[in-house]
Amino acid sequence: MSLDTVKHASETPDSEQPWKELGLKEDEYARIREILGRRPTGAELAMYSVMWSEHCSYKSSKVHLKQFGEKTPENDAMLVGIGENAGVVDVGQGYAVTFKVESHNHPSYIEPYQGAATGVGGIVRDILAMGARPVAVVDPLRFGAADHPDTKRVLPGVVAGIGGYGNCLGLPNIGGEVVFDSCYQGNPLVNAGCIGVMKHEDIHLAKASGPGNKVILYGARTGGDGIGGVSVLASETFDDTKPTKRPAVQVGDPFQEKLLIECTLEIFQEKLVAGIQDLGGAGLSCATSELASAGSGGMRVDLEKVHLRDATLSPEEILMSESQERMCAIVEPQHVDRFLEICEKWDVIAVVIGEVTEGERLEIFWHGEQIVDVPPRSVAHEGPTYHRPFARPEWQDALQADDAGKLPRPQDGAELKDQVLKLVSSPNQASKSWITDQYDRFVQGNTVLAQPEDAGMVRIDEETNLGVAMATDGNGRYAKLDPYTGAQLALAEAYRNVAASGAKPLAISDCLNFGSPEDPAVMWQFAEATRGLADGCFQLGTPVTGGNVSLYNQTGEVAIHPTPVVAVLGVIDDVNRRTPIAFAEEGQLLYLLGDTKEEFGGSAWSEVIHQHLGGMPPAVDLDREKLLGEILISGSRDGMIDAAHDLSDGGLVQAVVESCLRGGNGARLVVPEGLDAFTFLFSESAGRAVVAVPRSEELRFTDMCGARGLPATRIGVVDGDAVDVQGEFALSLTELREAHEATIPGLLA
Amino acid sequence: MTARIGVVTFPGTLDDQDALRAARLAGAEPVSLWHRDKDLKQVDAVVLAGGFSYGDYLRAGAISRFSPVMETIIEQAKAGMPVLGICNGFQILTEAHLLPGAMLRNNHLHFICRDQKLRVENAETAWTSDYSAGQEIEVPLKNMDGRYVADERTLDELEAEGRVAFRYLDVNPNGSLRDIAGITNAAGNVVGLMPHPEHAVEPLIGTGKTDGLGFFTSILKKLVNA
Amino acid sequence: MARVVVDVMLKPEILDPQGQAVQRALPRLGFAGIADVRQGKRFELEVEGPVDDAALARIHEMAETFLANTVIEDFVVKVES
Amino acid sequence: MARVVVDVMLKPEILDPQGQAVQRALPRLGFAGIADVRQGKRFELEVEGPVDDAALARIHEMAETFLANTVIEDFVVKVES
Ligand SMILES: Nc1ncnc2c1ncn2[C@@H]1O[C@H](COP(=O)(O)OP(=O)(O)O)[C@@H](O)[C@H]1O
Ligand SMILES: [Mg+2]
Repeated sequence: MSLDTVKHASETPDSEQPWKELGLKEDEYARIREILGRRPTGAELAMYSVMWSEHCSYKSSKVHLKQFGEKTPENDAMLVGIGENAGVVDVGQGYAVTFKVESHNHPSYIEPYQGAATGVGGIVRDILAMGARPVAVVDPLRFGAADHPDTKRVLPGVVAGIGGYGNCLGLPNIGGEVVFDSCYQGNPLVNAGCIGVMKHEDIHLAKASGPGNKVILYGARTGGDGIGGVSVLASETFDDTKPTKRPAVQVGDPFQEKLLIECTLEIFQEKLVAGIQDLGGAGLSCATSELASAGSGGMRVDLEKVHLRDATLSPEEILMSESQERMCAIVEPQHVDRFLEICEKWDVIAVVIGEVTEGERLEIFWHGEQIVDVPPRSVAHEGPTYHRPFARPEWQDALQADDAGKLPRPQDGAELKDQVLKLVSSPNQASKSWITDQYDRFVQGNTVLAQPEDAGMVRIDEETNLGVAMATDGNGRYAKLDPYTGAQLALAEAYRNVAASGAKPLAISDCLNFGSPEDPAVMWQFAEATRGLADGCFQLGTPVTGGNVSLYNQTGEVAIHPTPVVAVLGVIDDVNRRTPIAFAEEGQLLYLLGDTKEEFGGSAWSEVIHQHLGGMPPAVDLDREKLLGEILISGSRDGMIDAAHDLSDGGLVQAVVESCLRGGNGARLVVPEGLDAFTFLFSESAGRAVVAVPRSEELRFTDMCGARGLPATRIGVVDGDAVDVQGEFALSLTELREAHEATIPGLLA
Repeated sequence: MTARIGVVTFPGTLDDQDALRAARLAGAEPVSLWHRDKDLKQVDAVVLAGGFSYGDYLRAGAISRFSPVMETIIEQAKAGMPVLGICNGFQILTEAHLLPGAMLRNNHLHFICRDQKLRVENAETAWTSDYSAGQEIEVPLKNMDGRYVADERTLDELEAEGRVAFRYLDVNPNGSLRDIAGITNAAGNVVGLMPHPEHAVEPLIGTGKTDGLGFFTSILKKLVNA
Repeated sequence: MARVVVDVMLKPEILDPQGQAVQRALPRLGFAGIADVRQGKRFELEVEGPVDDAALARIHEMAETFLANTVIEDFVVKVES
Repeated sequence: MARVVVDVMLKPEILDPQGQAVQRALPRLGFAGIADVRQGKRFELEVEGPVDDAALARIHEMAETFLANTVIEDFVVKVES
């Protein structure tokens, strides 16, 4: 077999290379030749092609993502911003929290179990690489129509994969979403988020500095996972006798990852690393070039030292392999022995594969022969940037003009009742416990709130009861009607959910799921959504700490709804003050906070009753959201509210039903003056929540709302065993519970 | 003087910190034990905590059972040392033949996590004396391989000798024969169950109930009074 | 190197929900005529050195004490040619 | 009734953490000389009617579409005598 060395490449400038098969554009290949002053070797070509891919280089999205940095609000909490593996925020008492959401959409459609499992594995390693102990995971999910046969293949596999991996790592699952819409039929969205906790001084960054420091690869052996594309290099260009088919699917081993976590945390504790990076997409290519690029010097790697699972792998394939459960650390020479000892203790394979050098090049050798000699920045950070054309689609006006307010409304109590039952039993509004019961929410013994609460919450300090909360939200229907507003609504909802749990929202991460950036309409949606999100974060004072972009979620010409998913992280000084959603005691007074308007565009009601999507989404008022958040947080801190539930899709009636079922108590509701029963129950106006106030606190609470200028309307009382909308209809909890809980098992079990 | 309660960490153990916390909250001195060490550090009792030791590969508990620490534990348990196996710990105890029967994949084939009602059937074991016989408690349950099986003769024997220590109430979450959630050996020092009492020891956390604390106070009283 | 296979199946009297789930799904997928399905495990061992009686005896012991849990499972050891 | 066995194994290039865990445990249990272990699934199907070519073709299709996940697994269909 002929090795394509740097020397050989210099001597054979005209040798044909499969740059096209590797997804590079002609001008990109030309640029690589220009950077190197010669043709790239096969290994170099492999590295550039994967690092300059959309997935790794964000070439279509980065001109838009820039806004998150430019519009960053003043926020003292921010410790590490965009650009690292994950952002870090200060949560007080010397603690820092890192969190991030990522997508694993495409792999999960091909192989739902492994795709979702390795999605969890990847995000957990990102968090670990920041120096943090992972403490919880969340999983915002979107599938095709609930009754489509393929959903029965994809959903159970995805859920089992997330559970199978996350449960095995000992990470409580504290939240997420499950949404069904036929637009996701061929493109399910599997987003996964993780939260990690550390002390300020333990923050680690992915950079390689200090010439002479060793590069250690540790974790699983390297196999042929996820290198389907690059095998063209190995097979067609260099050696035709090789197997041409390498698996494009990565298989995860959560047990190995659990060992990797414990081992890495012990290594952190002894302060043995100078820099660290997880191996995710693009494997070693990414880890070595990013570490070297962020550091001060160069790096030399001897690739044959890598422990292999498959001895036939070529050096190009080793560089590209996406085998899971691996990390790369930069370690000062005097710490290497201890580092390897800790790995041995945890049965983790570790090997020194190279060192940081004085130079400025990333140099990779294969049995002594040089196969890579590149400026690392050119691989990792100086990939192409596209200014893709974007244009408001011509159908947008017609869509927005198709006002949901014109849809026929229920005429009497009986019809209202019927529609409420249809709503709470519809797949999107039904209980998701068949899914969430497959996730361990108790492990680690710090879970304060988990599903079906508004936000997940974990205690991070047993002595002081400091805690953090997280909620994730996104509504593709709203974003389709208006991507700018839709993105802000996702932000507002997650913000509101965190505040409703009693925690103060601090910062956000996002996962932007869109169709093909080559379609100007999709690119417009993307541009609008990022602009909306950046403006919204600026106004709310919650910086974007990091996130992920997933493009090409598209079947043929048809893209998914634009689906920006937002995760908001909050902090609570004392988890004892957390607010649950349950209406737990008869006699509690129910107050509706905020203004209710006739807003039905993109609503759950319009979907469930009329299969309609049109009009404008609910209006956003972020100052109002902020005020509502302050009231919810003060109310929880000062013991003025016993329960709170944010109002979002499904409107007031959905929230009341959930809180009643959770608490095992009914509610008597009175339609407030100035509203009709239908709007009262089904409107999806933003900036609202329903709270249960103990009688003894009523005056104090309403005074507070009055003084701060937040509309608070008494709408009823917790009472009986039915949801009773006076003068309209009553539905017993038994009937509601049956309707709410039977749907998902009926479709999937 | 308080008692020392050891909690073993195998590779893949997940609930060791929780079990240590529960022992501490009950007033005992928690001691971490490591799977590669035969030395039990003079503990008075051992908890085998939940998790996926060795990834639950092959069968849950099958690989851990052969670890060095288990050699000592098996020997000492036979000599009367109290041992509590929770979830994966229970699976290890059956694989090690310290308790009869075996654990299989849940009958519905899914991982299940829920607040589970139990009845304490035997309040005379080393780990249950702070409960009363027939008492109903609620603790979290979370597992993939929680279906208890044994042959009819063994089941009859367990029933006859009062060695069914806990039974599922309301819902049998995994198809366990005769609703068995946990059992004890004849001497009452070795107890195993699938649900997780260590997750129900603080009012705010998990289920919000403290029904599981009794396991740890029971053993503490027994050891301190001994 | 020689390959020895150990097949491990649940004892007939033990409920096998995995096998049942498969069997129940078959008619829905259009496969009729399968009266029963049992699902078990197959281990493929690559054995160094000769697979003689002594080696087979050791593999038998390994299956009995480790690969199978004989409380619930039966096993068969086979040499693959 | 005739028995048809479908053996499903992970493709050789796919990571098999189960098999690896078993293999790593063997030396500790005193079993040397096993170079590799792969763990797969064995399905025993009880087939009604004759196991002729048509029946086998159907079982093959069943294995391909349902019993095995051909993205990551290979399978073999065998008639047991
Ligand atoms: N895939 C999932 N994983 C974990 N929790 C989930 C998942 N889907 C939904 N949940 C939880 O179920 C509850 C209800 O979800 P949802 O109706 O989407 O909440 P909201 O409308 O308040 O955002 C929340 O607690 C949410 O975190
Ligand atoms: Mg909510």
